[in-house]
Amino acid sequence: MTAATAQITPDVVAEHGLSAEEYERICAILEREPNMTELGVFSVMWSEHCSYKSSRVWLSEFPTEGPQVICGPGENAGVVDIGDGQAVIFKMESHNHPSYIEPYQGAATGVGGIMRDVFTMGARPIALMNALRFGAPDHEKTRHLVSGVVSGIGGYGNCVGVPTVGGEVNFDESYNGNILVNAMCVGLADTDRIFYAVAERPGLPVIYVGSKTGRDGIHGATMASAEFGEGAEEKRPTVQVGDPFTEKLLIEACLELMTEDAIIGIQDMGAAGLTSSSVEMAGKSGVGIDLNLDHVPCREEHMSAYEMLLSESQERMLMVLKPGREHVAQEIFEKWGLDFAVIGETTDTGRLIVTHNGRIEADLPVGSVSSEAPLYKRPWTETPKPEPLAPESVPSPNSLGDTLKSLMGSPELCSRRWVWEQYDHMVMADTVGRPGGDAAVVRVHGTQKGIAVTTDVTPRYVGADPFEGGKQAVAEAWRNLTATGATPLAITDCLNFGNPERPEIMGQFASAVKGMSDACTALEFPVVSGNVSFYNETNGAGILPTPAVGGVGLLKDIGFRAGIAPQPGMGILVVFGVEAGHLGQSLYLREVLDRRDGAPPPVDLRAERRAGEFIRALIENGSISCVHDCSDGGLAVAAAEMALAGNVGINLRLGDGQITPHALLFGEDQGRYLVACGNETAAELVDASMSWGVPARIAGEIGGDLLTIDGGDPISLEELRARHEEWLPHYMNGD
Amino acid sequence: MKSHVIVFPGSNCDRDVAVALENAMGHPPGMVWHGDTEVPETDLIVLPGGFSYGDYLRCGAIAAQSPIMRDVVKKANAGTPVLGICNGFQMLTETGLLPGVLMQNASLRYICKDVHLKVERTDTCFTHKYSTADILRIPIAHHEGNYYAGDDVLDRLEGENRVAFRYCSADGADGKNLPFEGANPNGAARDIAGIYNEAGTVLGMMPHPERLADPELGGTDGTAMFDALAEALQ
Amino acid sequence: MKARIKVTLKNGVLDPQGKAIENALSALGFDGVDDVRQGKYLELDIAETDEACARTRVEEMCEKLLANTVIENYDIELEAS
Amino acid sequence: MKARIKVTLKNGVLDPQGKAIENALSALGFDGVDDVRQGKYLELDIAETDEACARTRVEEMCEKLLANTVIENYDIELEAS
Ligand SMILES: Nc1ncnc2c1ncn2[C@@H]1O[C@H](COP(=O)(O)OP(=O)(O)O)[C@@H](O)[C@H]1O
Ligand SMILES: [Mg+2]
Repeated sequence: MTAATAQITPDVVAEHGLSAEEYERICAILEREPNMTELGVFSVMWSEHCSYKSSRVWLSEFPTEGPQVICGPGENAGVVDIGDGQAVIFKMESHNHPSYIEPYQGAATGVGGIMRDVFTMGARPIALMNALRFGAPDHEKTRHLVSGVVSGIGGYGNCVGVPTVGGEVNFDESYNGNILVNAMCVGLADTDRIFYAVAERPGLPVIYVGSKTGRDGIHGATMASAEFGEGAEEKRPTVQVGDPFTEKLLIEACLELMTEDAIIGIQDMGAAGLTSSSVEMAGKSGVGIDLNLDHVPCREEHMSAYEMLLSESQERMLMVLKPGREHVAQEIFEKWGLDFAVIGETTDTGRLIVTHNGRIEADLPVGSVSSEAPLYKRPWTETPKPEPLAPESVPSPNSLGDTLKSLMGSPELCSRRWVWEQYDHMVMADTVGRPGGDAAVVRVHGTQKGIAVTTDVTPRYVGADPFEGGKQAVAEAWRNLTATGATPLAITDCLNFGNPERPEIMGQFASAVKGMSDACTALEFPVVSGNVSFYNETNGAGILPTPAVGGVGLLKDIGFRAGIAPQPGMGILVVFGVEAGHLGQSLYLREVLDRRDGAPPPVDLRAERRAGEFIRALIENGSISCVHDCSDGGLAVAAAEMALAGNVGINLRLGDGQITPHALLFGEDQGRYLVACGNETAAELVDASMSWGVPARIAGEIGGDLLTIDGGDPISLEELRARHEEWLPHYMNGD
Repeated sequence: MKSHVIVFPGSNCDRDVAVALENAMGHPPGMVWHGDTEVPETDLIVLPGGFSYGDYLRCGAIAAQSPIMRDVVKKANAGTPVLGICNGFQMLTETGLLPGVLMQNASLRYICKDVHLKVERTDTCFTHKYSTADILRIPIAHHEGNYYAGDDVLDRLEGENRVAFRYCSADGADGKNLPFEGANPNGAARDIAGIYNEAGTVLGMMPHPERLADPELGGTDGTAMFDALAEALQ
Repeated sequence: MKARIKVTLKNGVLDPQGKAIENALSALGFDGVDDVRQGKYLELDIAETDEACARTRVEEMCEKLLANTVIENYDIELEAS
Repeated sequence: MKARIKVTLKNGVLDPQGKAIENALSALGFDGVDDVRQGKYLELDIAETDEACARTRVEEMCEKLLANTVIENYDIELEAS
């Protein structure tokens, strides 16, 4: 029995992740039952992952346009103008489930996949980021997962030679059974040489390049291959293994070919490999496509059409070439030692026709497969709004200094050095802002321009209030870029949520998207690409809603930028922005009092924008060069991070007593920046801030080698550094 | 001065070192593809960092067998200066131009960070612009940088003054027994970060001088090496 | 006892290392070489003297640490030392 | 023929990986484990049918590429396939 003739029972349909109604719809479209191969094609194309069937109605709310946007969502990655005929191309994507199953390879192939999305559009990757969420530190699997994921990300990115310049790491028990591994890639291209996933017109050759196809990652389909495969082969593992060396060659070969006049359209083979790449390219251009699987380079014997179409083998691309230019491409790919094969042709039939061993294995209408997936407006219920916490109602600690030390040494706030030192963050010799600051900065090679990159979201805020949390994620990304002096350009996102068939989860999703959209609109910070990952839940317990935001900004001149380390001569610390002592959902509450209540800090988008534009103007005109935003842990943690970065003491002032000290120090009010500067500058800045409508206060003095809080509670920098640096390495060593 | 950088599939610091060379020499080096059989006439050959052939099997092992390396070995033995950085150092040991091997870091982790180095010798074309009192800050980025050789070999290297750089702490103290991570980042024998051949014309080193040879990148301690080469070899 | 453990990739799992070695061998002029697969080889001494007990222990070590059983198989040989 | 090659570190050569595995095993509660050494295991098919010829070929491969004979030993097993 072969895949094509196997009986399609309701069980088989369900195992392909399709509902009975969806199956009926397929039969209606085809006016017959599909064969097994065709069912496989529908199952992947109509999967949540490829079709966005539960999220699309909401995603359409995102603002996606702006004068800087060259190409918004819908292509492999978003494209944004950075002047001088150059563009940045970027995207973030999840690899959550594979990373839980096999952390090293799952994370590694996540990095590989996101890079392909970027270079397929003609960009050379110049920076990688990773946003990671793990379960509670004391959960039995956490350490192993952290270790595997971090070495997998490093193993891939380091080998390819693209610097991994930043990211995020959080620990929360809601991720115990569903870790999140979100990888982001930023690439650089010339605006006149950007490539899209189009097939254009009939009569063009369809080319396969890269690695050979194996039986990797044929998911729901393993059952099918076990039952219907040839002979008695052992059940295959479905884990995809990455080959970064081949990826490196693939990048060089693709970019080399892109300088020739040969490519009409190009698309990486990501999820659902050959199927989605061919169907999407043809679908976009309204053409048909004939594929002859006999020509597909295979790594294993006796692969069925089903397996070849659904394989997720890595490091492969599909291209549509100008007729007659095949030899140019072939020469380049052979020089780089990569497979090259003409596997088909675009047609005017509007159908995807797949032949294998002389038999037609699939004959499907491209348009229906690619764009007639069902669209669901799933029922949703709004998360009840939590009550704000009055600062006075929150107990104060015995010692402010000890509290600061313990926060700085907590899993959420301790140094991530153990992580980023495993990533080559300097290769390409353009990393001017290394990990450890607010946003990383990479120079645009050969110029004075810089690209700032950050990833942000505070899941505990989103969990408490998805709307405010969504806003906050975007605002924090905008703020982190601004703190380096960059002008925020646009974002990509990775929306990680639980099961969308549950109304509470759909409610979180809808509200978070709305909150993000509001912030994007107010900050003129559009969404140009992104990714949705649903079903991050185990036994009915979903993760904290985690809409990760990847922000990208532009520095016109890296000579005018800010870092977080105070330099000699900077004696004063000034805080800009509104101080209210908001402790709801703060880390003070969670780490010190073991409470998770209250409303998250609200984001006043107008105030946010005013403060940010003020700070940016000061960096751009050279008035200031040391800035750190206040986020997790509040003012005191931000100041402590600056003290450690500059290896210099700080005395923090408690202000006029309007706000109780622990709320002032650890409250997580949004829209604030700490600036270190000289005495005279400080006075000028405080004056200037009034006319901008940005509150300012002298927050402390810089000098010596102690961190003190209003003269009391001295903490030696050495002790603070030890607390801050030790937790993660000790935890990972099992100490 | 003419210099050439050999590019292997998987090299990824070839551009970085070419930029540093160009800044020092005023003109770019030639780039030579691994499949070629001859390096054009040259005053300096650079084997760049990266993951040649994916670093599969052993770092640098497959590159060491590539056609171009036969000519590199020939020219090196005839006195042409060769600089191998990181993966390039690994290739130099694999070809036998330098003794010993680079094993996995003692932590078994990849490490990318700035380290401090003592300059052991300043009479070579690579280091004549440094002083032995200098403590350099230069980044490393490797998984296999743990220099190993038998005691006899190590004794000979030291006896012949062939250690080029040693890991040390910021104040110059030796690499062992420091609190926190220690200044020796990878477990290298006798804190060795780089070594010469007998003639002092072939240098292999794990740290990347090309990565801190530009004030915008946060340091310039690597610049003097490229300036030294430009001056010595013109 | 002495334990000798071979850890190999499961069938069908991509082996980039093996592929690279195969290419390198052929570039060196070794023809007719095929299907190169790279794995790990481990040797260790274990205090156990009973073979059955030793095997159980070593299997446990493989499951827990030495092999990544999602993608790798292992094979144990024991020898009294 | 099928060749199975074990590449092991020579006696006396430092083995950071073996050491780390030993520590990890003891951290996992496996006592009495000693002298852990990690090497490589390679399998390949070779077109040769004569065993002696095949051995010579594979030895040559080991000398040239598969092992770093400064620090490694190799051991070859052949089997008709
Ligand atoms: N997974 C990671 N990979 C690389 N760098 C990381 C990672 N996680 C955190 N970092 C870096 O650590 C620093 C602190 O992170 P975080 O506290 O999340 O910054 P912020 O609060 O400014 O967003 C940043 O420079 C960030 O890029
Ligand atoms: Mg920040």
